[in-house]
Amino acid sequence: MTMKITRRNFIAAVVGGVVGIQVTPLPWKFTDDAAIWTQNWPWVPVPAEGAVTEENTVCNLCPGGCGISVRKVAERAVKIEGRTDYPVNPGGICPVGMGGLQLLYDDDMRFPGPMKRAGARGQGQFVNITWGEAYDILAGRIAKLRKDGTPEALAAIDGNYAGTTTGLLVERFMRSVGSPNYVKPNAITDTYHMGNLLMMGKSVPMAYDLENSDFILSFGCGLLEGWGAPGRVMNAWGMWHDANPKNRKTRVVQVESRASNTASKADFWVAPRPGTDGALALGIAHVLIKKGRVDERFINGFTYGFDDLTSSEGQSQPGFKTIVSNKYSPVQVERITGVDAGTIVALANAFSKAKAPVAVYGKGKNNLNGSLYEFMAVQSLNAVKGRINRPGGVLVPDPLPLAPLPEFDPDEVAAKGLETPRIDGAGTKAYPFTDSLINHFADAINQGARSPVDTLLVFSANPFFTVPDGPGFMNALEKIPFIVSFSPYRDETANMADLILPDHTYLEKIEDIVWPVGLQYPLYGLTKPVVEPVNDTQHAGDVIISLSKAVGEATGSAFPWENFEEALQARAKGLFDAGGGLVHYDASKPPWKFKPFGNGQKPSYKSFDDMWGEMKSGGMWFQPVKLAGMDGLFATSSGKFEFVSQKLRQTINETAAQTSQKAALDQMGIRVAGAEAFMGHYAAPKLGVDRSKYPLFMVPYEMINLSSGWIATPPFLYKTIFASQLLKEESFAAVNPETAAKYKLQQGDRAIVKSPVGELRVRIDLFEGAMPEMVYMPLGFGHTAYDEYQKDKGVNPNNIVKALNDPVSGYPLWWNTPVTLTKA
Amino acid sequence: MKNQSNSAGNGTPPRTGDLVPKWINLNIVAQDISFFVIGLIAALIVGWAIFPALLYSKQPQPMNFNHALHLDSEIVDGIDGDTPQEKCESCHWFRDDGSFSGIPKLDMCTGCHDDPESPLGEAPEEKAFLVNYVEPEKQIPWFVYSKQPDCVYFSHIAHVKMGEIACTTCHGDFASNKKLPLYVENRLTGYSQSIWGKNISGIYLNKTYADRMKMDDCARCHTEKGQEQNNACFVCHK
Amino acid sequence: MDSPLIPHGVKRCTPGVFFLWTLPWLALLAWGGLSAFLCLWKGLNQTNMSNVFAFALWIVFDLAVIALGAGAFFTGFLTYIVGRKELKSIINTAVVIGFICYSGAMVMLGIDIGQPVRGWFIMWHANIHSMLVEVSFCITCYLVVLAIEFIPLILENRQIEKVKELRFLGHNLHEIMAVFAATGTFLSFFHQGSLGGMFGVMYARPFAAREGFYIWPWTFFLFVLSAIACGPCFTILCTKLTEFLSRKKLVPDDAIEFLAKLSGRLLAVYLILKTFDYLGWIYGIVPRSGLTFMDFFRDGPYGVWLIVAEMIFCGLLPAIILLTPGGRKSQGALIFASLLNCTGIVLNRFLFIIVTLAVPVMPFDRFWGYLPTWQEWGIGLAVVGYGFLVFSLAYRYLPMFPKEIELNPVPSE
Amino acid sequence: MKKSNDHGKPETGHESTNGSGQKYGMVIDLDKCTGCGTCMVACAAENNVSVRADQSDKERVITWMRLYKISNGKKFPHTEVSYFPRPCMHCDHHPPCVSVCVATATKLDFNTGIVSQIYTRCIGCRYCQAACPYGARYFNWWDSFPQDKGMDRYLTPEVSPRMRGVVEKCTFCHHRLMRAKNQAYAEDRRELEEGEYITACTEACPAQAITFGDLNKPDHKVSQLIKHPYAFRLLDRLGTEPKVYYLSSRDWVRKLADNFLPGEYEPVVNRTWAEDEWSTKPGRDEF
Amino acid sequence: MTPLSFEWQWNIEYVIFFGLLYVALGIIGGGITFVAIKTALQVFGFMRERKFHD
Repeated sequence: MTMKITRRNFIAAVVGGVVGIQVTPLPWKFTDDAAIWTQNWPWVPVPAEGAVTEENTVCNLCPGGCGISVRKVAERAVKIEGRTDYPVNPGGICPVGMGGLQLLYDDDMRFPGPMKRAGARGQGQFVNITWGEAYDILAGRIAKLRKDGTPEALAAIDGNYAGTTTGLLVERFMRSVGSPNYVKPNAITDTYHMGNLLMMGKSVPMAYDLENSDFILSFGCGLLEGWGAPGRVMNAWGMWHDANPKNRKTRVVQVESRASNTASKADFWVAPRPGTDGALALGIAHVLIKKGRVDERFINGFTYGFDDLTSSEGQSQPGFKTIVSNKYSPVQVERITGVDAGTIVALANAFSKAKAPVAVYGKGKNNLNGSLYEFMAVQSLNAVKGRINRPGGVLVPDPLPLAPLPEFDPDEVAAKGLETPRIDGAGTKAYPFTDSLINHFADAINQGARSPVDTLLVFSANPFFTVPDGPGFMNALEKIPFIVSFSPYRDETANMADLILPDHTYLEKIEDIVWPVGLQYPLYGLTKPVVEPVNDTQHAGDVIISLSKAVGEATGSAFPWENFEEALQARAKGLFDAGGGLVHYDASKPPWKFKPFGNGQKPSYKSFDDMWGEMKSGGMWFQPVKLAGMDGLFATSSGKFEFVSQKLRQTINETAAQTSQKAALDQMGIRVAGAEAFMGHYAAPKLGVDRSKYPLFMVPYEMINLSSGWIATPPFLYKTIFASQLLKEESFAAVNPETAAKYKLQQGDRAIVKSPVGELRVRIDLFEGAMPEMVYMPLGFGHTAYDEYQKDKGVNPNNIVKALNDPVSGYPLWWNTPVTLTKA
Repeated sequence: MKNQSNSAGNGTPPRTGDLVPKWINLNIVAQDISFFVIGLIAALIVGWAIFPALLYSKQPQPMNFNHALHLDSEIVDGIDGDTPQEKCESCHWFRDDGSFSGIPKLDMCTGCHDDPESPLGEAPEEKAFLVNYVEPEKQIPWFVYSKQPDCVYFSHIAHVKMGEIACTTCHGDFASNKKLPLYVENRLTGYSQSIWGKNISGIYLNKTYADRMKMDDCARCHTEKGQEQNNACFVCHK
Repeated sequence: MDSPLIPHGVKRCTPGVFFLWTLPWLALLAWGGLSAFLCLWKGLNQTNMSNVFAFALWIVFDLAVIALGAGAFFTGFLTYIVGRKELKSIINTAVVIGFICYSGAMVMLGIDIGQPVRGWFIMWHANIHSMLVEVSFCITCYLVVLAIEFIPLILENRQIEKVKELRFLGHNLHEIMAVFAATGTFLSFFHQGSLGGMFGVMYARPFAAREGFYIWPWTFFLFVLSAIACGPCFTILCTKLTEFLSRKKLVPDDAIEFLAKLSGRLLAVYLILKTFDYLGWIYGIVPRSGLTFMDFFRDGPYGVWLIVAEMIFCGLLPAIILLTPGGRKSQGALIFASLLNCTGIVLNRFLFIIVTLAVPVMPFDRFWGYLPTWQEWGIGLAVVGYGFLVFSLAYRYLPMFPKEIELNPVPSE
Repeated sequence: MKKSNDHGKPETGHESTNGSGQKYGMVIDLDKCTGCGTCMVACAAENNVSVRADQSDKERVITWMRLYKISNGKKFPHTEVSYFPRPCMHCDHHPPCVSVCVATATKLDFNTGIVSQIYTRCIGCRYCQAACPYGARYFNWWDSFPQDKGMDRYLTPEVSPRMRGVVEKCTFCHHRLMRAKNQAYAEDRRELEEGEYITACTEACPAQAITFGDLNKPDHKVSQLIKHPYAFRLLDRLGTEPKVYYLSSRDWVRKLADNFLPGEYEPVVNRTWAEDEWSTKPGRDEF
Repeated sequence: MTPLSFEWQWNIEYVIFFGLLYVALGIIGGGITFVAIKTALQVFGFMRERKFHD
C-alpha cells in the first residue's frame, strides 16, 4: 500500500516536473545556447579588429622585386597585395609573394632569436643565447683566424642578389678580414653578365624590351615559371593575350623540351633536346643568313666577327657567317636538337617577318645559371636580326648610377690573406670570367683531408638544398668546423650551423633590389620594414657592421657607417647625383613606353633627404626606358658587338701561349677549336658516363608555385600543387607515356631514378608533354628542414644531379643528368 | 485480466454525496494533484531561477568610466558637436575608411590623464587608473557590452550615417551614465547579455531595440524601415 | 532467472544462451559506440568521406534501412486502415522492425552531420524547398508515431502490465492506433517519396537528376513503390529468421503469403515504372547533358553491371518468384526472393548515392572511388547490432507474435 | 503582416537576379591565365582558409578558388596544357546548392547575385556538396587553425574563421563589397564605381586574366566581355546560369568546358595563328 | 519555424508545407494528449476504464 502510493506520487511529481520544465526557458534556452556554443567554439580563433592600414613596400623574395602593399589590422599584417603604383608589376604578384605572410608568422619555420647548436649537426636542435654572446663567439673566432694569420679560412656563402648593398657589405667584410673566399650561388644573371661582358664588353644587366616586342622567341626562359620579375612578365603576358584581337600583336614561341606552362600557353612550342637551344638559335640564324634576311646595317656598322676575319698574322679565320652556314643548316640542327627542319625554317620565317622580334634566353627561373655559349648563340641571333639596342629587342643600358662604396685599405693580415687563391677556382685561368663557383667550393672542401675553411658564414642562402649535387655540399658542410647561419629560417643549411644569428625577414627590414632581372629600364627598389620584428632578430647588414667593429679596428674602419641604412644611403647618393629619375609611378605612363618620356624628366624632389624619404615611402627610383646612342655603346676592344669575342680569344690565347691551344681549351672545357670557340656554338657535353647503363636524362624543372631557392614555399602554395606532382610524401617524375611503357610503368607507379651519384624514389606521372627518353622532376620538393608543411614532401632532384661544368664559365650543367628508371 | 476492475476501488471507502460518483476517491486524487504541483513548482523554480543564475556570470568592468562627466564639453576638451550623436563621435569616431573605431585606446585617455603624479580629479578610480594603466602603458581590458559574435558583420557607418539611427537606439542612453553597469556573460555561449537580451524567456516583448540585439531584432528593424534587401544573409554575416 | 518477464505460455531459451546470443550484437554496438565517440569528438575526418563523397556509406545505410523499414507503415496501413485481419499476426513484428530501422537511421544521421548539436536547425530554420527537410520532418514525426505504436507492445510485457497506470496507457493507445497508423502512413508515404526526390532534384547531377514528370510524381512514387515492395519482404525475412532460430512457427502462412504476393505485385509494377524511368532518363536528361548512358560507367569502379544486377537479378527474378504461387509456397524460394528483393533496394539506393557522386560532371574531372573507414563500418554495423538486440529482446520479453501460443501449444506439463 | 519578406526578391518570382540590383559576375580569360596559382593563394590568404600539413589530399583540401589542369591529350610535341580557375559559379538560376540546403544556410542574394554561405547556420549535412556539379563547396573535415604555430596572426577579422563540421565556399569576397560600401558611405556616396569592389583573385592575378564587375551594368567591362565570341560558361547546358564566364580562343579548351555528344560541338575558331603561320610548309631542301 | 520568425515568408508554399507539418504534429500531439488525459482520468478514477478487448 505505502509502496504503491509512493510510486504513484513519484510519477505524479515527475509528470508535474516534466510539464513544468516545458514552460521554463531551460530546455529551449539550453538547446539554443548549446548550438551557439558550437558557433563560438573556444578553439576557433577570433581575429582581433583594429585600424586598417596599407604599407607599401617591395617584395624581396626573388630578384624580381615586385611592388607589394601589406594590409595591416592594428599591428598585425593580414594580407599581401600587389601594388598598382609600382612600375615593375602593375597590380599582380606571384603566388610565393602572395603567401609571404606565412613566412613571417610561422613559428615552426623561424628562429626565435640568436641560437647556439645543442644537438648533432642537422638535427635542428638549438638553444637561445643573447646577441651579445653571439657576437662574442663569432668575432672572437674571426679575430683568432686573423691572429693566426689564416684569415682566408673564413668563407662566406652569400645568397643576396647581385649588387645589393647587403651583399656588398658581406663581400667588403670578407675583404677587410682578409679572405678571398666570398662565394655566391650561381644565378641566371651571372650568365647574362658574363655573356654581355664577352660580346658587348660590359658586365651589365640583361634588358629585354618584352613589352614592345611583337615576337618573343624564348629559349628555355621560364616566362611563366617565375623568370625575371614574375609580376612584370605575367602582366606583359596578359597584355599580349588581350581579349580584343586588335591588341593581340605579340606572339610567343617557347623553346623548351617539356610542355611547361610557358610552352603550353605560348602560341607555339618547339621542343629541342635539353641543352641544344644554342644549336637551334644558330639554325634559325642560318636560315636568316641564307635567305638574306639579316640586318645588314647593324651587322656591317656595329658588329665584329660576322664575316671571316683576318688575324694580325694574316691568317684567315672563319667568321660567324661561315661557321653557321657550314655547321648549322636546318638538317644538321635537326640532328642535334630533334626539331624538324621545316619547323626551324618556319621559325626563322616568323622571326624575320615580325616587326620587333626578340630572342630571349633563360633556364627556368632566375635561381640557376645558364650556359654561356647557349646564351651567346641566342644573342647572336638577336644581333643577326639587328635586335640589339632597338625597341622591342635587347637594350644595352648603363648600370644604375649607384655610388660605389668608399675604397679602403686592407691591413697587412688581410692583404696577405687576400693573396691566397680562391678555393673554388673562380677567376683562374680555367674560369677567367667567373666570380664564384659554388659547386667547386664544395669539391675543394671535400678533396682534402682537412677542410681549408674553418668558419663559414651563410647569408640568405640554402646551398644544401639549392645547389646541384646537394649530397656533395652536405659532405662539405659536415667537414667545416664552424658554420654560422644568418638565416631567419630553419632551413637545411641553418640546421647544419653551430651558431645562428637570424636576420629579419623581408617584411621586417630595409633592403635594396638592384635592377630586377630582365627589366629594360633602370630601377632601384627599396624594401622597408612594414611590421615590427616578430622575433628577436637583427638585420644582417647591421650585424656585419657591428661584427666588423667587434673583430678589430682594422676591419671596423672599413665600415664607416653607424648602421645599414647609412650604407644604403651612401650608395643611393649616386642616384641623386646622377640627376633625373622618378620616385613616383604614374600608371598611365608605363616606364616601357618610349614616347611619352623625354630623356630629362624633372625630378620630383629637391634634396637627397627629400629623395630618400620619397624612396622609402614609394620603394623605388627608376628611369623610363630610353634608347642609348650607338656611339660607344659597346665597350669591346672592337667597339662593336662581337659575334666572335675578342676578349675570350685573347684570354684563351694567353693561356695557350703558356701551354698549348689544346690544353687551354681543355682546361676551360671547350670542345671545339678555332674561331668557333670564341662565339656562341653547340658542342655535345662529354658526359663521361656509359649511356647504355644510363639511357635516360633527368631534367629538373622549376615551377612558379613552388619555391626552389633559399626562400621556403609558403604552405598555402601546396594547395596549388596538383596531385600528379605531389601525393602525400611522394613527388612525381613526369615521363612520356611511351618511355614509361618501355619500363612497364603506369600512372602513379613508384619508381627509382638512379644517376651515377645517387638515386631517388618517385612516383610516375605519365605526361604527354614530356619529351620521350627524359625524366622531369620539379625543384622545390624534398626539404628535410622547415616545418610540417615543407618537411619530407617529395624528393629534391638536386640530390642526384651529376653536374658537369659549363665551358668557360664553369657553372654546373644541371639540366641533363644521365639516369636509369626502374620500377620500385 | 480480472484483477483490473477493482483496482480503482482500493483505498478508503467512497464518500457519500451526489456531486462525486461513488467510485472516486478524493483523497487519492488530492494526493496525486499535490504531488503533481510539487513537481511543477520545483521545475519552475529550477527553470526560471536556478538555471539563469547558473547560466550567467557577472563581472565588473576593470575600472569605472563616467560617461556623463566626460561628455561635459565644459570639463573635457574636444567634446564637440550639437547633437548627442556628434558628441559620441568625439571619442567613438569613424575612421577614413568608414570603419568604426570602437572604444578608445589608452592614448586617447592620456591626452588629458598624462601624468600619474597629478590626477585631474579627486576620485580614487582615477588614481587607480593612472597607476594601473597609464604608468605601465597598458590598455584597459574593457568588456564590450554590445560585442557581436565573430560571425556577425556590423557596419556602424551604414546605420549611423546612412540610416540616421541614433546611438541610443541600440546602445541605450550611455551618455548620462555615471557608473558602468556590470558585464553579464552567458557562460555557455560567451555572448554578452546585451546581445541576447535580458529577458531570459527569449520572447520579444517589444520594448526597445536597446534591450537586445538578436538576429530577429536586426531583421525586424530592417523590415520596418523598408530595408528588406538588407536581410540578405551576407549583409550581416561574414 | 528472467522467467517472470517472459510472456505467459511461450517457451524461450535459457538466459545463458540468450546472453551468449547477444554478445556479438553487443560487440557491434561497442564498436559503433567507439566510432561514434571518435566522430563526434574529433570530427568527420575519422571517415573516408570527402568533398567528392559528401554522402557515403551512412547515407546508403540510412536510405536502405528506411526502405526496409517501410514494412511497418505499409503493414500498419493494411491492418488498421484497410482492415486485413490476417496481418494482425505480423503487425507487431513490422512495427518493431520499423522502429529499429527508423531510430537507427536517425542516430546515424545525427552522427553524419558535421554539427549534430545544431541538428534542430533543420526544423527551426527549415528551407521548405529542400527535400531533405521534408524527409527529416517526416522521419522525425514518423519515428514518434512508431514509438507510439511500439509502446503498447512494450506495455504488454508481463511485469509492466501489472502497473495499472501503464496498462491503462497501453490500452488507450491501442484504441486509437488507427489514427496513428493513418498519420504514419501519410508521413511515411511522403518521406519515402521525398527521399527519391532528394536525388531527382539535384538537377546539376545528370546521373541522379530527373525532370518534370519524372520527378513528380514518377520518382516520388517509384521510391514509395520500391519501399513498400521490399518492406514486407524484409518483414518476412526477419520473421523467417526468427522462426528458423527459434525452431518454431510464429506467423500463420496466410499472412506471409499475402505479404509475399503483394510484394511481388508491387515489385512488378515498380519494375515496369522503373524501366520507363530509366528510358525517360536515358533519352531525356542524359543526352541533354551532353552525355551518353555509357559515359557514366566508362571509368571508375562502379560498372554498368550494377544496373543489370539491380533490375534483373534483384528485380525481375524475385518478382517472378513472388508472383508464382509455387514460389511463394516454397520456403527456400520465398526466402531467396525476399533476400534478392532487399538486396535490390540496397543496390538501388547505392546507385543513387555513390555512383551519382563518383561520376564527375565536369569533363576534365576524374572518376572517384571510395572505401569506408572502420569507423564508418562501425556505426553502420552498430545499427545492425542494435536491430538484432532490440528484436531479440522484443521477441523474448514481449508478445510480439500473437499467434505463437496458438501455433505452438505448450505440451501439457 | 506585410505580403512578403523575401529579401528584396523581384516581383516576377523568377529565381534570378535580373532585377534592379547588382549582379556581380566574373570573366576569366583562359588565354591570359598562366596557371600560376596566385588566385588560389590570394583567395586562401584573403579568406582565412585553413591549411593543413597534407594539401595533396585533393578530396579534402579547401580551395575556394581551384585550378584545374586540362590537356588537349595530344602526343608530344603537340601537347598543350591549360588551366581552369574555378571559383564558386554563383549560379544565377536556381543554384543547385541553395534549394537543397536544409537550414537555409545558403541563399542567392537577389540584390548582388552572390550566393551566400553562413557557417554558423550550416549543420554540415553536405547535401549542397552533393548537388553542386562544380565541386565548389568544401567541408571542414578538421578544426581549421593550428593553435601553436603563430599562424593565426595573419588572420583577417573581415572573414570569420570556420569551425569544423560546416561547409564553406567562395563568397566573391563579399567582405570586400562591405569594405567598399563603408568607404563609399564615409565619402557620402551610396553607389559604387566600377572596380571599387573586386575579389581578391581578380586583384591578385598577375596576368589580369580575371575581370570582375556588375553584369547588370552595360558599361562595366564584364558586361562587354561576356558578349565576346570567345565567351562561354562551365557546364552551361545544365542550366545553372553561372555568373562566372570564361574566354578562350582554343577550341579544345572550350570543348572541355561542357559535355558534348559526338558532333555536337561547333568550333568557334577554325585556325590558330600557328596553323596559319606554318601552313606554307617551307621545304627543308632549300638549305 | 513559425510565422513570427523573419525568415518566414507569406506565400502558399510556406502555408502548405508548415500547415501540413503542424497538422501532423497536431494529430500526434493531440492523440498523445488525448490518451494521456484519458489515462489520467482513469488512473485518478474519474472515469471507469473499459475492459480492453482484443
